[in-house]
Amino acid sequence: MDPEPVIRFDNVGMRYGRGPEILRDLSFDLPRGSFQFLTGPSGAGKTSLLRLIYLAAKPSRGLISYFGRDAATLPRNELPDLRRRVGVVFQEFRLLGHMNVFDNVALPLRVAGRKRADYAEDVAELLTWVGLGDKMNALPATLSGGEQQRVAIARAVVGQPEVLIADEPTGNVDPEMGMRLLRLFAELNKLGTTIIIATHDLQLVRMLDAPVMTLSNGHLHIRPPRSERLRMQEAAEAEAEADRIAAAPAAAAPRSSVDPQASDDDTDPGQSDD
Amino acid sequence: MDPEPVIRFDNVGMRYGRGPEILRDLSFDLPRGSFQFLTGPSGAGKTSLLRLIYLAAKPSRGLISYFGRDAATLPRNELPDLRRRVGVVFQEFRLLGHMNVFDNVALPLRVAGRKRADYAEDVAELLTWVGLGDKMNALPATLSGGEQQRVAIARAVVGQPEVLIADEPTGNVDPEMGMRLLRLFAELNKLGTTIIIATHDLQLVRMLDAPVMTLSNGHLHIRPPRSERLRMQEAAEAEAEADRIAAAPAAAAPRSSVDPQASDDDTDPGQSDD
Amino acid sequence: MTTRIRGRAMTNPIPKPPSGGNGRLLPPDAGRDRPLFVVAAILVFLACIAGLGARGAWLQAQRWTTDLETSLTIQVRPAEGRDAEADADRAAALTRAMPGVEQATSRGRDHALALLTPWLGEGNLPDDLPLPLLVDVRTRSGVTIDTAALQAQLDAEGMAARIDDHGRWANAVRRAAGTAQALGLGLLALLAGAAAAVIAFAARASLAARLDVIDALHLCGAEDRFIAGLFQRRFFMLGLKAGVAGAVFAGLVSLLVSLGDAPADMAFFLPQWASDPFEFVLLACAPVLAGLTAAISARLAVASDLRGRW
Amino acid sequence: MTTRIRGRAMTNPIPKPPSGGNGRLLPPDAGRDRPLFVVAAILVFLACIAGLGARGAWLQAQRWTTDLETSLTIQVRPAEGRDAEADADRAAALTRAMPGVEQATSRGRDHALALLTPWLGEGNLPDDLPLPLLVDVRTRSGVTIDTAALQAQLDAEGMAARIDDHGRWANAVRRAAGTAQALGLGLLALLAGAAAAVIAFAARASLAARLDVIDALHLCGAEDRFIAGLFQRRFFMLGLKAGVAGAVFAGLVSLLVSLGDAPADMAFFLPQWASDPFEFVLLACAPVLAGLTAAISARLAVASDLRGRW
Ligand SMILES: Nc1ncnc2c1ncn2[C@@H]1O[C@H](COP(=O)(O)OP(=O)(O)OP(=O)(O)O)[C@@H](O)[C@H]1O
Ligand SMILES: Nc1ncnc2c1ncn2[C@@H]1O[C@H](COP(=O)(O)OP(=O)(O)OP(=O)(O)O)[C@@H](O)[C@H]1O
Ligand SMILES: [Mg+2]
Ligand SMILES: [Mg+2]
Repeated sequence: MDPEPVIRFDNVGMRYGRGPEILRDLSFDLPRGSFQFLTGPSGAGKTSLLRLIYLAAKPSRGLISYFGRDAATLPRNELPDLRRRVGVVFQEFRLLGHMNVFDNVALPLRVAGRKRADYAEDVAELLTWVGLGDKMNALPATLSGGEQQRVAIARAVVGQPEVLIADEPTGNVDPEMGMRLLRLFAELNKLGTTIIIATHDLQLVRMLDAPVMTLSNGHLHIRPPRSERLRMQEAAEAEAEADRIAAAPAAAAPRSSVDPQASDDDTDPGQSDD
Repeated sequence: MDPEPVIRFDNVGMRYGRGPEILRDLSFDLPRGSFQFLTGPSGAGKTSLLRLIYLAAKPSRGLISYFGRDAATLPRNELPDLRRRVGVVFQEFRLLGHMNVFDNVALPLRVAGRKRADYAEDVAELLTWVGLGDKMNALPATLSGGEQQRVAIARAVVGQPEVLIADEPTGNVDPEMGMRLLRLFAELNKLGTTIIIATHDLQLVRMLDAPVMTLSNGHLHIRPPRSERLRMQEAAEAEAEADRIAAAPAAAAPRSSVDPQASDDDTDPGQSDD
Repeated sequence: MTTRIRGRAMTNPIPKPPSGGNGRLLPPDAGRDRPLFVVAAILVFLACIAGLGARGAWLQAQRWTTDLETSLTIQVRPAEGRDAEADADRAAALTRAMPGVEQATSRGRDHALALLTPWLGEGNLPDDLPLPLLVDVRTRSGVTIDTAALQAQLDAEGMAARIDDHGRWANAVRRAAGTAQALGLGLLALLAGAAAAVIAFAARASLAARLDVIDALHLCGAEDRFIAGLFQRRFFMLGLKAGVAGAVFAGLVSLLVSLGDAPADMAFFLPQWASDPFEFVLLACAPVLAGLTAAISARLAVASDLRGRW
Repeated sequence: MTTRIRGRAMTNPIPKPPSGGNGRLLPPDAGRDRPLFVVAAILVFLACIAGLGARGAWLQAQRWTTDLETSLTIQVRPAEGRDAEADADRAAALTRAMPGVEQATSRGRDHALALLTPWLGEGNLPDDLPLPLLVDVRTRSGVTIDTAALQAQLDAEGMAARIDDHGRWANAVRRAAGTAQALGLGLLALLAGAAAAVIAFAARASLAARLDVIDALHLCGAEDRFIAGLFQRRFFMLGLKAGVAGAVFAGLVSLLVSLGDAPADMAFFLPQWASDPFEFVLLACAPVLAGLTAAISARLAVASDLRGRW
């Protein structure tokens, strides 16, 4: 792994107020340029975990570091710069009702001080890509649910952020558009953006060969991408084969149908998805 | 079909303001006690169609009748009574932020003048059924997206309405919970509720043997349930067989892979889903 | 419906429903409405102060004109061969006999001299200067004395007496009093109007933040009357409470002002605590009016919103 | 990043981005802020009226005390074997020679008689009554006349003259004027304070409906200063505009009142249009103060909201 991950969680726990711990002992890295899915049943804490990542909530214990820096000791005035390097698609969109689609999407660029002449065409192109080329002047209230979701996605990716955090970004669009959006994320990832997508859509998860983080009962379980699992399985089989050859006659090693554990924590494996 | 459908659309068209017609020439019946899905790409007009059905928008032309009465000439003071016979799950939930989960769900019962002692246990039981038994005192703002969605569903079904209109009711929950909710709807349907569910989730659609209404380019295409299609297909085959036997030698009738048209309008068939 | 689902497989036991009464249909007024509350309270306070001030001005002006209208002066001029003091006493006696007269006092020469001193300097006047003597008459208020008859009586007695009903001042004082009263009422109207406008606008603004509640209730099948009634009650209570706060504060301030001793003439526009029922009526009405203003504007706003819905 | 996607299959042509300037970062103030605007305008109007009224009271009170302080009266008593009229003229001449005296007019016997008429009745006084004659003296304001020296001079001339500096009235008038001024200032402070409080609260309420904008900007990486600045500017302009509306209206009203002829004495607490720079300064400052109040309370509210976020 990269010596300096974009985000590192170290024994992080989180609770709301005096409630129970929603997240417990999370320890993981998001390596630079990586792509991962985050799944788990409704209410498992996916949004809460993402909120920790985009610094909208503070952990109740543990250490989160961001580009190698401890988030807890980050001075307030460095926050804006950091936020500009992160794009977020919120589960509930959070568009600004008084701005049209174009201005909503252009917002991060304006805040970053870019000139309209510079970005106007890029924004238009991006909106066309997500199928909203003819809705640039519409206000969010006049958009369908899926259209609003696509505006939220466009706003998150328009600045080509270093990290993209998307919470259920395809919950309101049809499967075809979902694939299209996933392609957009993949494209962005190829250009170097670290991506984490929380989703319930297993169809989507199966589309990409990416690691899947699964939350359940507050614990995180990370399943490596299929390719890696295959490689590991082959390695295990090869080893078993070698063992068998070396020490025959012995019981054949049973084929592991359990996911190899990539993280070193001892969480329960959560639900299996296929 | 039932002589008096719960809802009848007759050549209905709809536009927002001066915009283009979102819905064109819709003519269909929702028979009493029926169950149907409504699909179509994002922005096709599903929500708009449902808004017409639950009387939150007026058609720009055509006739909508409700329990056999013309909606356009419905006097204002009969509206509340009608609304109480309809439960709606909104795409964006529309929970009341100052009320806890229990009170949000109990709202339709209170508005209908029922006493708390009468319904408290039913509400608690329903909330338990949707997995929110331990969140009855929580405020909506402290719920996850999926939890909010389930509250919205519980609120819509708690009064056992005669018609249930659900807009993307499983967009924010995991597949397992989605199935559970679908079971809830099916149960309700068995008890006599007419149900229409707008969804992008084809997995869900495949679960039930129900007709699927598909919107695309403003037109509606209705595909009968699988059982009926099979029956029709068999009938067609039997007829073809009979024809073949009667008038051999002739070209074998090609097996129709196109869905038989249940509606009599000439819309394009939209995307096929399997 | 759930009762019929009950038979189905259900793993978890059903927790008890939350106890306690129904949650409020409207959000509690805690945070959001505090601005409206403060604004309304301030304006009710100002309106009450204006009302009490106007009352003070009114009373003072009333007092002036009453003073003027209930007092007469009879000048008894010394005449050759007559005892002026005796004439003055006689004039007083005659006047007292008139209907409507409460009091008539004959003033001696010393009184007349004292009046002149500021103008002539002390010890400047010869002792034998024939000074006119004065009789102060106080009549019952609301009664007009028949001055012509009195004059005739005095003339018949052979006195050189002249009745002065202060007509010379009356017009000026009456005009001044009228202006003061108009001014007080104008100020009151201005502030009461401002209070009403502000409360109405604030109620509307406060309502705009609650359209979601109207929406939810409407779609659940609540009747328009029911929804409007909810908001109306809420805003009435809010206006009432704010009004009480403002009125109580105004009462305290006016009490303080009355306790402190401002020079009587100038206390004129100060809120006065005359401790008569008027104060209580004013201070009691203000909150009710504030409540009604808030309630009515809320009701109108809700009604117009609802009419726009179907 | 989109430039690099451009190579990919894209079926539809890219439409032109909307022309025109950037959309506003804050919602336009059209509907939502109208209540704040109206409330602020009404209160600025009231505060301006109070300010002009206080100014009127102040000026009037000033005038009284100035009148009092810049006038003296010399009483020249008739003495055996002296010509009183000549004495009075001489006293006037002597007084005119004093430093700080602007004018000294000797009044004749007729004047003295006229003063007494109301008290004594006409034609009551013998023609040879030895009346004291008066000399009206008007001094330059701010200068104190050395009355002792003047008295000495008059005594040296052998006249029976007495200088009256109106000390007898001075205290009462000064107290009355002071009360009037305090009252005016108090009213002004009350209304200005109420205006500020109302504007601050209304700005806060108006802001509460916009937390989503703060949220979005904050999460997009906007600096706190930038966000606070946006709101501050917006609310400053809003307060300023409302203030201008209120002040202009107050100016018009006071002009109208000044044109109508209220009795001079009672015009006292009416807003006065003395057409001196003060009115303009007051009416110009009020909107600025309203704007600043709104801006500062908005800034504080935004800052406290932002501090609560990370
Ligand atoms: N502000 C809050 N205060 C208290 N509890 C909260 C708050 N936000 C979330 N929770 C609780 O934390 C738990 C996890 O919520 P979270 O939103 O992270 O779930 P999620 O995995 O995103 O679910 P979903 O898939 O339904 O969106 C839930 O039980 C929720 O009720
Ligand atoms: N209030 C409105 N004013 C103008 N246009 C609107 C309004 N509401 C929706 N539209 C437009 O009407 C079209 C259909 O919207 P609708 O919400 O019915 O779509 P939908 O099928 O529900 O889509 P989704 O699956 O994304 O929710 C969209 O193009 C949308 O932009
Ligand atoms: Mg979530
Ligand atoms: Mg929709």
